[in-house]
Amino acid sequence: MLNITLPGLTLKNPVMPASGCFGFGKEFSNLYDLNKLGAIMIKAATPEARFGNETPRVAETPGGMLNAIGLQNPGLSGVIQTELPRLESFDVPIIANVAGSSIEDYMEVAERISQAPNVAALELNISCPNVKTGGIAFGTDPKMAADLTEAVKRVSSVPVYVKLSPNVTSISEIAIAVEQAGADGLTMINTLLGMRLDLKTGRPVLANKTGGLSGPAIKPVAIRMIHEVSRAVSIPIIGMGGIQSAEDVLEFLYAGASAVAVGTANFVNPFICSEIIDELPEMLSKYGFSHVRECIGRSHEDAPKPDYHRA
Amino acid sequence: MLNITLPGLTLKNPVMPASGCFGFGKEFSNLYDLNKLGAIMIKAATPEARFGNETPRVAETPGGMLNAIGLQNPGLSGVIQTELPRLESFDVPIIANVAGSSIEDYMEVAERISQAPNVAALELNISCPNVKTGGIAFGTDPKMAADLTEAVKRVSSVPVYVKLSPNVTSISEIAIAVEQAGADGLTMINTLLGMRLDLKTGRPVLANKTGGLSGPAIKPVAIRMIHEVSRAVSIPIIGMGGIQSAEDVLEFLYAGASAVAVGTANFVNPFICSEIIDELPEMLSKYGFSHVRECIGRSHEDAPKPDYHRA
Amino acid sequence: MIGKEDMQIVSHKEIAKDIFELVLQGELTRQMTKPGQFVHVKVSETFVPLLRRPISIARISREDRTFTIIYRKSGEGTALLSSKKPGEKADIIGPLGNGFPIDSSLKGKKVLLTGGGIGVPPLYELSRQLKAIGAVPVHVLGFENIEASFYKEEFARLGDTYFSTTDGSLGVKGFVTDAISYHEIEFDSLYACGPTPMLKALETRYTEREVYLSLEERMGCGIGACFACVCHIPNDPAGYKKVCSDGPVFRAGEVVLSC
Amino acid sequence: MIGKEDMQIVSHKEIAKDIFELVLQGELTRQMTKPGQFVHVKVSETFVPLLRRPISIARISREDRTFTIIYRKSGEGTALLSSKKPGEKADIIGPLGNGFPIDSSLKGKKVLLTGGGIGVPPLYELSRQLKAIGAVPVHVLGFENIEASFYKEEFARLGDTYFSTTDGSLGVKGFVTDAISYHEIEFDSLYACGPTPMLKALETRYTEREVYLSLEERMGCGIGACFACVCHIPNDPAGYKKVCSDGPVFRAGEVVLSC
Ligand SMILES: Cc1cc2nc3c(=O)[nH]c(=O)nc-3n(C[C@H](O)[C@H](O)[C@H](O)COP(=O)(O)OP(=O)(O)OC[C@H]3O[C@@H](n4cnc5c(N)ncnc54)[C@H](O)[C@@H]3O)c2cc1C
Ligand SMILES: Cc1cc2nc3c(=O)[nH]c(=O)nc-3n(C[C@H](O)[C@H](O)[C@H](O)COP(=O)(O)OP(=O)(O)OC[C@H]3O[C@@H](n4cnc5c(N)ncnc54)[C@H](O)[C@@H]3O)c2cc1C
Ligand SMILES: Cc1cc2nc3c(=O)[nH]c(=O)nc-3n(C[C@H](O)[C@H](O)[C@H](O)COP(=O)(O)O)c2cc1C
Ligand SMILES: Cc1cc2nc3c(=O)[nH]c(=O)nc-3n(C[C@H](O)[C@H](O)[C@H](O)COP(=O)(O)O)c2cc1C
Ligand code: FES
Ligand code: FES
Repeated sequence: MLNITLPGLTLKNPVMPASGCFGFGKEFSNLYDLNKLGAIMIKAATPEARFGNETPRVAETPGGMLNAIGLQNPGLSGVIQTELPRLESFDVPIIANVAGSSIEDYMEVAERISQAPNVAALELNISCPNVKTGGIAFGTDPKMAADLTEAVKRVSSVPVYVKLSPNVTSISEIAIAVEQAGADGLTMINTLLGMRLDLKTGRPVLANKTGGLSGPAIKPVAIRMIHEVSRAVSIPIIGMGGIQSAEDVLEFLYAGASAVAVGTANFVNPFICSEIIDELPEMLSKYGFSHVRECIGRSHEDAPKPDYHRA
Repeated sequence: MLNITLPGLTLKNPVMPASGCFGFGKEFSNLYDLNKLGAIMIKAATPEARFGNETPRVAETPGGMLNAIGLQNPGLSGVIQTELPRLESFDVPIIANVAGSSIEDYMEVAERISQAPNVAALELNISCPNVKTGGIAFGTDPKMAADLTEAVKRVSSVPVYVKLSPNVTSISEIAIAVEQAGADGLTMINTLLGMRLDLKTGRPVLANKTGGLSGPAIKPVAIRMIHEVSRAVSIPIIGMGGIQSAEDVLEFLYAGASAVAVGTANFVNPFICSEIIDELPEMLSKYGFSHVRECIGRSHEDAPKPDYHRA
Repeated sequence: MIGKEDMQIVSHKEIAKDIFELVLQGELTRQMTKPGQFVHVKVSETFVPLLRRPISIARISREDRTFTIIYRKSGEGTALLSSKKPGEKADIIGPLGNGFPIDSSLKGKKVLLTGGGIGVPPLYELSRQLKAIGAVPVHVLGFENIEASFYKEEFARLGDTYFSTTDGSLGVKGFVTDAISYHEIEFDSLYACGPTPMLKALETRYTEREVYLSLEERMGCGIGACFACVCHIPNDPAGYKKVCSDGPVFRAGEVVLSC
Repeated sequence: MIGKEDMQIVSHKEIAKDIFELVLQGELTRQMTKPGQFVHVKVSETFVPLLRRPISIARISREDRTFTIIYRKSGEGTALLSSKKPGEKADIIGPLGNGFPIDSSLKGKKVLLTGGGIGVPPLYELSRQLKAIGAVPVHVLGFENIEASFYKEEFARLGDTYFSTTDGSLGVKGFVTDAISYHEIEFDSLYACGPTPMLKALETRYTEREVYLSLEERMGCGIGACFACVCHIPNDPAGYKKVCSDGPVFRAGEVVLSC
């Protein structure tokens, strides 16, 4: 009652860890059997290895947290040679998060990483708020987002999902632009731009000054954006933003997501994805569903369901 | 050590209730002496009386709440004839929140209400997410925001503050546009657009479907926007978004606000403004300040302080 | 006068399935007068959940400065509240709203008090006060089932008391209206509190009598400032009443019952 | 193996000004071996505050499946933790990180354990284990003042123990380095935990000896997944170590001490 099929992805269940919140799976593989997961969204890869921003990189906020990791990663070669092979022992589709400072960067990473045997789809990170170049810049301009999507689609061997930024006036506008540019799906939302100041020094707590806000605090923003975008486009959405429980998963599916990703909650409870997957069947029954598919988009009374939902 | 002077406003202290979270003061006048307040931002007035949206109009979210009141108010005449006179017995400047569906609406309200004897400034509400026409539409387009500001400035007898929406790609762009159009100050932030779904019905909890997210959850977003905008413009900012304590006030001042407004917290603790004002002097001393002015903009090490701060 | 106080929890117990009786002590009790008023309870020390919870005052004891609330543990907030222990404090705002009207004209009159589920608690103080001024309270109380019923003897001590339950496990099977018909209860005026469909049924049925209804609506502030809890009034599109400060008790017909 | 468990609070008391000793019981204790490891503590049942708090393991007692943490009540999280009572549960993840290296080569060697403030707790289990293998622990403990000092006798029972305080109210006035100089302490290797400036001073001073330092950094996950807690390593711009999973204990020079 949990399986979902999306472009490039045959998911045992609709729950996967969100990019940047699960590393490359290594640490969690010591805690539970990763075969349980619907998929794994691995940490962003850039062409070159990056240290990222200076510390402090995280700060707590009411019901949420700020992070400014800054795309620290071992670089494309490191990911392909070390991280991805380690995940081959699991029967779980990998969604590779692709980042960079220029269209060429994205194309380079997308072309090579999409050829890795266990990479089933790409997630174009055009919404990272924590880097000076690239990242969010691509995600806030429909034209740039579309151009990038098109360029990456040309070189990718697997379906391409575009990760949308919530820091925009009209998220539907960006969603439509990337759909038209050939995106196979959307993932949303990335973090909201935020800041916290230290009362003693007066200065920002994060070395990077601003950071990305995630966690329960942003859930209502995510729900409304997914609700809106799922009406505006007909490609599927993987939803995220503050998910902490099986009930939250249900709310995201109702809003119009076809699957979900769990981010920050992995830090609070490293077993959370596994626990949510265990709880899903009973919770679905409790609310009268015999399959997760039935929940998708239920908040839109009159919305025609996109094709892949009818399958 | 608490007084602050801003265009049109001589404030005993930098703390005032935010619009829509204090009605027209009547209920609170039974609880404590309103003369304590720095100012009062009254509920939005539109030309005609409005019922607003259907109920449910509020829903809780993690660390925040959604509201979709929909600008319920007794109309311009009602406000001028009944509500404002009742506030005349207090020695507190009133900031009148001006709303409408068209430029003409705003101009009509602004012109008449700015002539009320106790109205010291206007707050142009171009950011209400809960009405179908007007409201947020004016707040997400720099050109429309500027035109509206200019039109209102022409007819207003008092300084005009423009209330900015956080639901935009670049809040500085809007801020700069309204500054150039003659705004005397900014108030920010209004609520973030959000949604909550009912697990049993699958439908939105709010009758209006979407609502405005306020409360502690949005504080980091408010801080980063004020931090950014206070560098981009040289008119003063009245900051708001999740303030619950004297410490929060300090954080907003550090970010670059010259005064603050407390919204949602009035619902949780109707005495909150009074309590915060009582706590301010000791808290300022604790952090080594002898006047609130010294806190303003401290998060910007190298930022030249705007003129009015030097006064 | 509305006040805010960290009140002492004197006792706190589960008196029926998921139904808790909480007795609080403090100065605020002195302000409590009319039955049907409510308090706004902060259920946690943090801002999760953020808002207070409105709960009716079920009994006022001015002598020992205590008052009682009775609530059903349903969602997150009431679950948190139910974990509080005697000796701890609870942050209370109150008394809020306007209660049921009571005056000497009711002396000797037969007053029917009808409540459904968690609408029952405020009727208890109401009945006590009615009895005190010489009115004759009669109670018809509706519950889900016998396990969820409470204060049966307490009400019986104040006047005739009848029951209805959805499953027939106590009293008449059906709604309070069924119990009123079944027992052919006569009365001069009617005071009711409970789910809106119940209030609506009563309003439609007893148009000839004096009927007062206590409403529920989702609240923000509880004091009349946020406009979360408004109801329409008949024949005036922009007109409204606020359940928290104009109500929660309204004369039948005063507000449109759909909210 | 890292595990997660709702552990039983066996005892919880304030042992110095704002310093709490918390003893927890449960299966997780069986996984705890090396001194210098830490646990990640959930301080509230809600998501405020959201993140866990890293606290060092101060004593492991495998016989009765208990372990002890000692923490200073400083911010919101530790304040909430301090209100938990014996009999209640605490949600713990652990053991985390790599502790201080201990092996038989230390037998008969003089090992100086130096801690500042809340860097002192992990040294207690470390000292116990060193003594158990026949090493000779010597302690130099720095505190703000005598009121904030703790476990003085406990350490003294394990070996020579010296103190420094900022105000001179206990031991040498100044820092731990002042106390080491004043007492002319000789040692073969040095294990330290405390504020970064202290660690830096020790690292600079004792370049000839074997020195291990336990670092603190703000954490997200505590298990190596979020990259919140990274430090630079010398001579490799993109290189890094994670304090939570590669540390918190590093050999002097292994990481750049500015984080
Ligand atoms: C004037 C008034 C008097 C009341 N008296 C009582 C009483 O004596 N005993 C009792 O058990 N209950 C009473 N209620 C209902 C009680 O307020 C709700 O059951 C309670 O708020 C539910 O909170 P929760 O956190 O458990 O539920 P949640 O579902 O987690 O609450 C979510 C939000 O919805 C609101 N909400 C949920 N249910 C209701 C409801 N039925 N009415 C209004 N708001 C609701 C909550 O206040 C909260 O803001 C009264 C309500 C009102 C308006
Ligand atoms: C490996 C390790 C071991 C530790 N062992 C101990 C111990 O045994 N005893 C003890 O009292 N303290 C110890 N600390 C420090 C302890 O984690 C902080 O004092 C605590 O997190 C403060 O939380 P708070 O909610 O009281 O403060 P807040 O200021 O409210 O915390 C806000 C945020 O900052 C983080 N933070 C604040 N101070 C520190 C700090 N010094 N180091 C890391 N993060 C911090 C918190 O975890 C939280 O995320 C250790 C820290 C680390 C990294
Ligand atoms: C510490 C941290 C690191 C993140 N790194 C990435 C990243 O590398 N790429 C990316 O697309 N999103 C990244 N994100 C965003 C998350 O994938 C997710 O979109 C966001 O956190 C909202 O979900 P949540 O509230 O469940 O955490 C990161 C989030 C956090 C908290
Ligand atoms: C119930 C409610 C009603 C509001 N009504 C108005 C309004 O009429 N005009 C306006 O400009 N802002 C209105 N706001 C926005 C607040 O003034 C404030 O900008 C926002 O809530 C953020 O501050 P807070 O987090 O302290 O509540 C309203 C907010 C709430 C919660
Ligand atoms: S609850 Fe705020 S006006 Fe009634
Ligand atoms: S705290 Fe997450 S990697 Fe160290």
